Amino acid sequence: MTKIKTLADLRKIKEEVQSKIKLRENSDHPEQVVQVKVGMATCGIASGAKETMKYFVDELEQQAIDAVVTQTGCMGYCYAEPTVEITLPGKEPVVFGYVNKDKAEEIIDVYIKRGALIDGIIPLAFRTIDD
Amino acid sequence: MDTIQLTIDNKPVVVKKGITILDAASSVGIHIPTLCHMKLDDLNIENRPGGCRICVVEVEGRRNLAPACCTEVADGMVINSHSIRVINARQTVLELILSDHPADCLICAKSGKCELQDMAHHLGIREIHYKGEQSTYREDTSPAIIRDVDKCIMCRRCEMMCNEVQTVGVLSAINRGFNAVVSPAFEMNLDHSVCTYCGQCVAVCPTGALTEVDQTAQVVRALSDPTKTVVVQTAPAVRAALGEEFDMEPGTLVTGKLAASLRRLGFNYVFDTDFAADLTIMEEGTEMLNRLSRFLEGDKNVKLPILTSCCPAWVKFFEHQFPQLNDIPSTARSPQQMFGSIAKTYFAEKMGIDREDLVVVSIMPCVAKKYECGRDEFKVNENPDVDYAITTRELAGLIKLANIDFNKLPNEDFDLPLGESTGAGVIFGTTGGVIEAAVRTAYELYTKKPLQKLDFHELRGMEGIRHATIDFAGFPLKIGIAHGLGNARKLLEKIESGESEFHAIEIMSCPGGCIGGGGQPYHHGNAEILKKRQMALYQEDSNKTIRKSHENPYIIQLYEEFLGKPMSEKAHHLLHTEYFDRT
Amino acid sequence: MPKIKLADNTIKVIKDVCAEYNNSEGELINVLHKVQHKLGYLPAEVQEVIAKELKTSVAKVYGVVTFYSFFSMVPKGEFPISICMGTACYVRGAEQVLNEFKRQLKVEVGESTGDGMFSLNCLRCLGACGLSPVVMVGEKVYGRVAPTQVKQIITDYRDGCGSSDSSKTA
Amino acid sequence: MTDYKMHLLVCGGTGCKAADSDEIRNSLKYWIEQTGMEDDAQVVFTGCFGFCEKGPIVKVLPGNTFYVGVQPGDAEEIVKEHLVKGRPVQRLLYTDPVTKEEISDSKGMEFYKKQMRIALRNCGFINPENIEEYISRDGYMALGKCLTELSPQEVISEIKESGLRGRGGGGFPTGLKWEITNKSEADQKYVVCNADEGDPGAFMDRSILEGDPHSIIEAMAICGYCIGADKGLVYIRAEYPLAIERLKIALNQAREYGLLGEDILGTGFNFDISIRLGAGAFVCGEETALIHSMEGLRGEPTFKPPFPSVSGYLGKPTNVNNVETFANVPVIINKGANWFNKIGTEKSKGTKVFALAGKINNIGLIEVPMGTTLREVIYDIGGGIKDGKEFKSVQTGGPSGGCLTKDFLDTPIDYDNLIAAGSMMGSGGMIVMDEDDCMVSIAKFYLEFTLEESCGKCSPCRIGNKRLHEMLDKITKGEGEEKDIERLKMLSHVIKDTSLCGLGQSSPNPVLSTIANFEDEYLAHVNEKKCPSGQCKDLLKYEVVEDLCTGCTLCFRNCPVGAITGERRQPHYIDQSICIKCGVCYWKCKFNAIKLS
Repeated sequence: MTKIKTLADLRKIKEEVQSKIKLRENSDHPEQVVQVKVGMATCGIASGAKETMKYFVDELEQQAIDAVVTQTGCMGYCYAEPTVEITLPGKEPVVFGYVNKDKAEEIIDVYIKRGALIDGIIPLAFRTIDD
Repeated sequence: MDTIQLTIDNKPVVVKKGITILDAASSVGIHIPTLCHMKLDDLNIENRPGGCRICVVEVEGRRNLAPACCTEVADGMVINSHSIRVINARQTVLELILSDHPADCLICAKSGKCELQDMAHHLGIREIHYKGEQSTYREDTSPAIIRDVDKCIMCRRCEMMCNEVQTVGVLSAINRGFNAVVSPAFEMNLDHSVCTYCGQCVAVCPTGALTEVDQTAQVVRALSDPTKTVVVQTAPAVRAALGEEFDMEPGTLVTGKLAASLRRLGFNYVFDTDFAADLTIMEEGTEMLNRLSRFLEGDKNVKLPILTSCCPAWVKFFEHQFPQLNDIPSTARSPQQMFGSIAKTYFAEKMGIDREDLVVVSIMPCVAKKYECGRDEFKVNENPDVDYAITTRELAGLIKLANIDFNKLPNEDFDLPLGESTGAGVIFGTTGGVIEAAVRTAYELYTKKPLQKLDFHELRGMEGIRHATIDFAGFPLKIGIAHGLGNARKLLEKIESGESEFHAIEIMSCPGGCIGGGGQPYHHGNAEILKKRQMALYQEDSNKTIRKSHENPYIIQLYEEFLGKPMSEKAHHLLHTEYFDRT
Repeated sequence: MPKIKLADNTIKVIKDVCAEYNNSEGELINVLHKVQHKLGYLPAEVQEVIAKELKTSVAKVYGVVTFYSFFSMVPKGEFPISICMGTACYVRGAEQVLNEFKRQLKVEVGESTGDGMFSLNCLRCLGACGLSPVVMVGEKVYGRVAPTQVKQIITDYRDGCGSSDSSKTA
Repeated sequence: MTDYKMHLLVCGGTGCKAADSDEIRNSLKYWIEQTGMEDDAQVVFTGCFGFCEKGPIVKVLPGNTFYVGVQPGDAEEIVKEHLVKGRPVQRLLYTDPVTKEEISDSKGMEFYKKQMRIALRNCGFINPENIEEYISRDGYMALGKCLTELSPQEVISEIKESGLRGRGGGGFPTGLKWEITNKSEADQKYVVCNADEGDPGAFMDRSILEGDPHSIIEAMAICGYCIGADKGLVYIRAEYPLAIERLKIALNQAREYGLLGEDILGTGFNFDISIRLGAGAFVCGEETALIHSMEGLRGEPTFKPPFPSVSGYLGKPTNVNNVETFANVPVIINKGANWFNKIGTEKSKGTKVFALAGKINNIGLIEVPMGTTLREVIYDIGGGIKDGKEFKSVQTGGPSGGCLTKDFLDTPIDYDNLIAAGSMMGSGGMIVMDEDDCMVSIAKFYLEFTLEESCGKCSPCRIGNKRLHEMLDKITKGEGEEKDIERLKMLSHVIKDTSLCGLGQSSPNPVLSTIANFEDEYLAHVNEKKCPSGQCKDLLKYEVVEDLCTGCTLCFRNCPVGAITGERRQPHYIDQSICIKCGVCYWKCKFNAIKLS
């Protein structure tokens, strides 16, 4: 990585990353990529988020599903840890709670592969700074 | 000078900017009570943790009460030092402190001199409403100091003295919350620690948590034993402070009454450590001149500067902290030990008394002397040169115990031969005194000329580190003085790094020297008392007809009859010592 | 002063840590953390070495060690058990869980079992309040622990399968 | 691949479940099958929508139609009208209380979204270990803007104007603090981030550091620019290994990208940050204690003034802010003070993160605008009380705060209102208690905490809290007298009035607020020797209900002290003089034959 030396450099990186993400999210794009974010804060990990994440990584690879699995911080739903956010191409993100291996399997089979929702969605109910 | 206006207890007051409410109030005669706070003016010693919360006052516009010792005055401040809210808070806080303090005042060593007891009286505490668990700790007895930590109120004065002033670092606050207390590492006993027994923790402790090991009972037993001859020596600083224990003004010299009281207590011979101080000058001064002349002759191996070695806490300090410098201090024993050694040889022989039948008691302003006289190198066949060292305070107790009306005693003289001394011996009790006494003798021995002026004002004072250059007939003798072990440390570090230019350095462990010793009547944070004691010693010196150690006729006689000459083999054997690496 | 009787390589470990922090007195807490991490605990002899290296008094080091609950002068058990006593855990019954551990292990808080297998401690809020009451055994977090599960948790470790998934309760 | 055209989301939160949402789901499924739409519409359960008072809730996608107060009987109409004919059921729509209009798209009911995430804006969105994701969400833009477009004074003015106050509990205006530190003359200054989150039950700082560490780094650099410091220190609890790890990664990335170090963005501004570990002392959250701890000393507070802004770390001017405070800073710079200060109440601007915990359904981390009521937080976001129990009290402000009753549920939360109500904001722990919680025990619990965490330096805190705890202990053991309650109050006031630091000055708050709000519980303990919540075990009795006891001997075999006697198949008996009230018999009994009284 070369250092960011000016504000313009910083803006450039921002735009590059943003367009990369847009590309990923763009449903018209032929390569449809599923995005999986696993909440990996202390309470998530304590509830087994690491195992959940590993399961997603292994399983999606094995089933040859084009997906990006990343970690993220606490989503705030501590009561329902581990929490996982799934974004199907062209769709709104959906957060699932209590995602252990079984649940992850169900999410892959039912939601990711078939687009059908399953029980245990956590409705997002907050405004962000961009609202 | 910037001043500001404020109101204290409805009184408009104009005070200097930047001072505390405590000082502002005190400047108009309002004495806000304090417990943890202690300030020794001119010595740069202050304990201000703001922890006891006794000095709280009400400041208008403030949510909670303000500690007067820590709060700076501000323009227009309105302060109430005795509103009902303040009084209630102050009494409650004190009740809390008392609720975690043993109520054994009647038999406490500190009774009558205890600041906590005074405070309970002052605030009219009649009942302790909050009862509960009291912290209990193991009592720690060392050769000189007793720690009864149950009585610790966490004022932190001892911790401050031990760390900031003395830089010995034995004491620290440990644990936290209700279990917090001041203690050596691992709650070990003091005698396992690097404690120097300087006793400054004892000198400032407001309660009975830190006291000296009381040996008055042993002294009484020796005095009543018909088979023993008991001789007593009394250190220079004692005569300038003992009067305080009998309600005399600080700085009152009680030399004559002191001798009289000791005689009435039944000591067979009443001698003076000042005699031994003169003897110290003979030995130490000669050693200094020897080293100096070798230095001037170009001897590269000679160790300079020479450091004084009269102070036992100082000796223990460098043995623990700077053992690599063990060959720098003078090998001369302290006056107490020189006295003991001479008493049990020269004097005992002279009187035909067996060493075992002679008991030497010393009256010292110091608690470290208790430890010093127990050191193995100062014993012959297990029999110590000095049997008991008791403090000025313990002596006052003995005098009271023997129903002696001290104030009405006549002035009496010390016995001869070991009771004769010069003005040089007297000033051993204050910072700068030992080196001044040494200069008086060394100058004359070196230049072979009589001194024109005996008062070396450039060596006197209360500054923590002082230096002066004395003209030794063309040779500029550079002298350093430090009192307080923290100041001593600074000079030692300079010596270690080779930056020191001094030829001779005097070090005393206690701030002010022995007048401020750990065994003296409690000064309760009043530095004026120390200054008055110091002035008294200089006055005693100037009253003396003989003011140079080498002119003391009984010292001359001692060399003629017994020792030969300074640094002779016999003198070496009896009056010099060696130092040990204690790390 | 107790004579230092540590093995030479232990002393070297301590000295290396101190040197890593430039033997600076101000880094005392970081040094203590690192040394405790390496040696497991901070016995008196270790504190002596640290004091010497950082050129400070051992009383001060001891004062710091006894001030912070993270530092320990006694070795922990092979499986240190920590009960979170944060408010969230407390109101959800952490005290009963703690009492059950005390009863089962027959130790008080801060003690270790005679066989050195377990030590019992309380700690303040792991921030896993969503799982309260929380118990940690070593690095492993048990959430929503009921007093009735305590015996099983201990047995699992005694039987040597403590880290298996069977004991996970979250 | 099945592609449902429609989804019906049925709230499966505790509140809605209690109101029969299971039955609603079944009915919806039934009518979908009846109308032959099973391949077009899917019914799923969701977690709590957080609008429990209007439950049960059903949401229809697409269209975000939000039905409230749905009954099982409504299922037929929803399916036949909405799903089949595409006509929303008007009578089940939510009616805006102000405009009286029915709202069909929940996107138009933003007000229902009680939460507003500013400090938590990136938590759960970005990968905290990837700086580029932070940059993509305007990361380091605020720093760039400050360094290139604004003078330090202009940045300080912006922060001042935003009305941001310290989120660590004290509520001191952040901009003012920066200004004072800016004005202190010195050759070296420091920015310190207080991440010694010690309040039991508060974990927002940990979450921010774990989820969005770069926001703290960026804000600290901005602060350094404003006050003239090139060194920053994060003082973080050693109990937070993951947060420490993520912060370390973030610091390294920021250095790699040149966003920390020398000549940042070519502006000549230098700034770097190092980490200092706490070691388990709550009092180190107090800034002077924190500074002493960073210096390698016992974490004892010292009297202020001098404030750290004038004389702090190593005697140099030091600006100390907590994590959440810093997390707000980049947003204020990016969106402007005027955007920020429109959120919140008159004197408390912006949002506050709370860690909801205790006897509440949706335990978690929430962020709401200042001025949100406790009721909204507990019921609308928190999903109400667990197991359908009765709300008793909510504790805010941690060990320094107080316990508020249901009378305060409609109090808008801000710094001043909470203090007026006898509690405080603190760092944002919010612990909900129900009917089973004994308020005397809660006060004792907090005292136990302060007792253990008091540094011991000043006498009122060191000894006073011990005595308070002893008195409370006496009361919970049934040994208290009525006059003890008065004594507790008097002593509490003196401790508050005379203690050296914030810890002691606030430690009696839980005692005072529980006495003020739950005096009857105290009186029951001292006068009737009864614990109304049945928590104080010394006031409890475990007894065998003879009619239910089968004599299975399970309790007998499990009693650790042999207090239970009885023959097989005969009712057993508990000897009260031996019983240690451990409760084992109570848990073990399979026949509910052990009762508590």
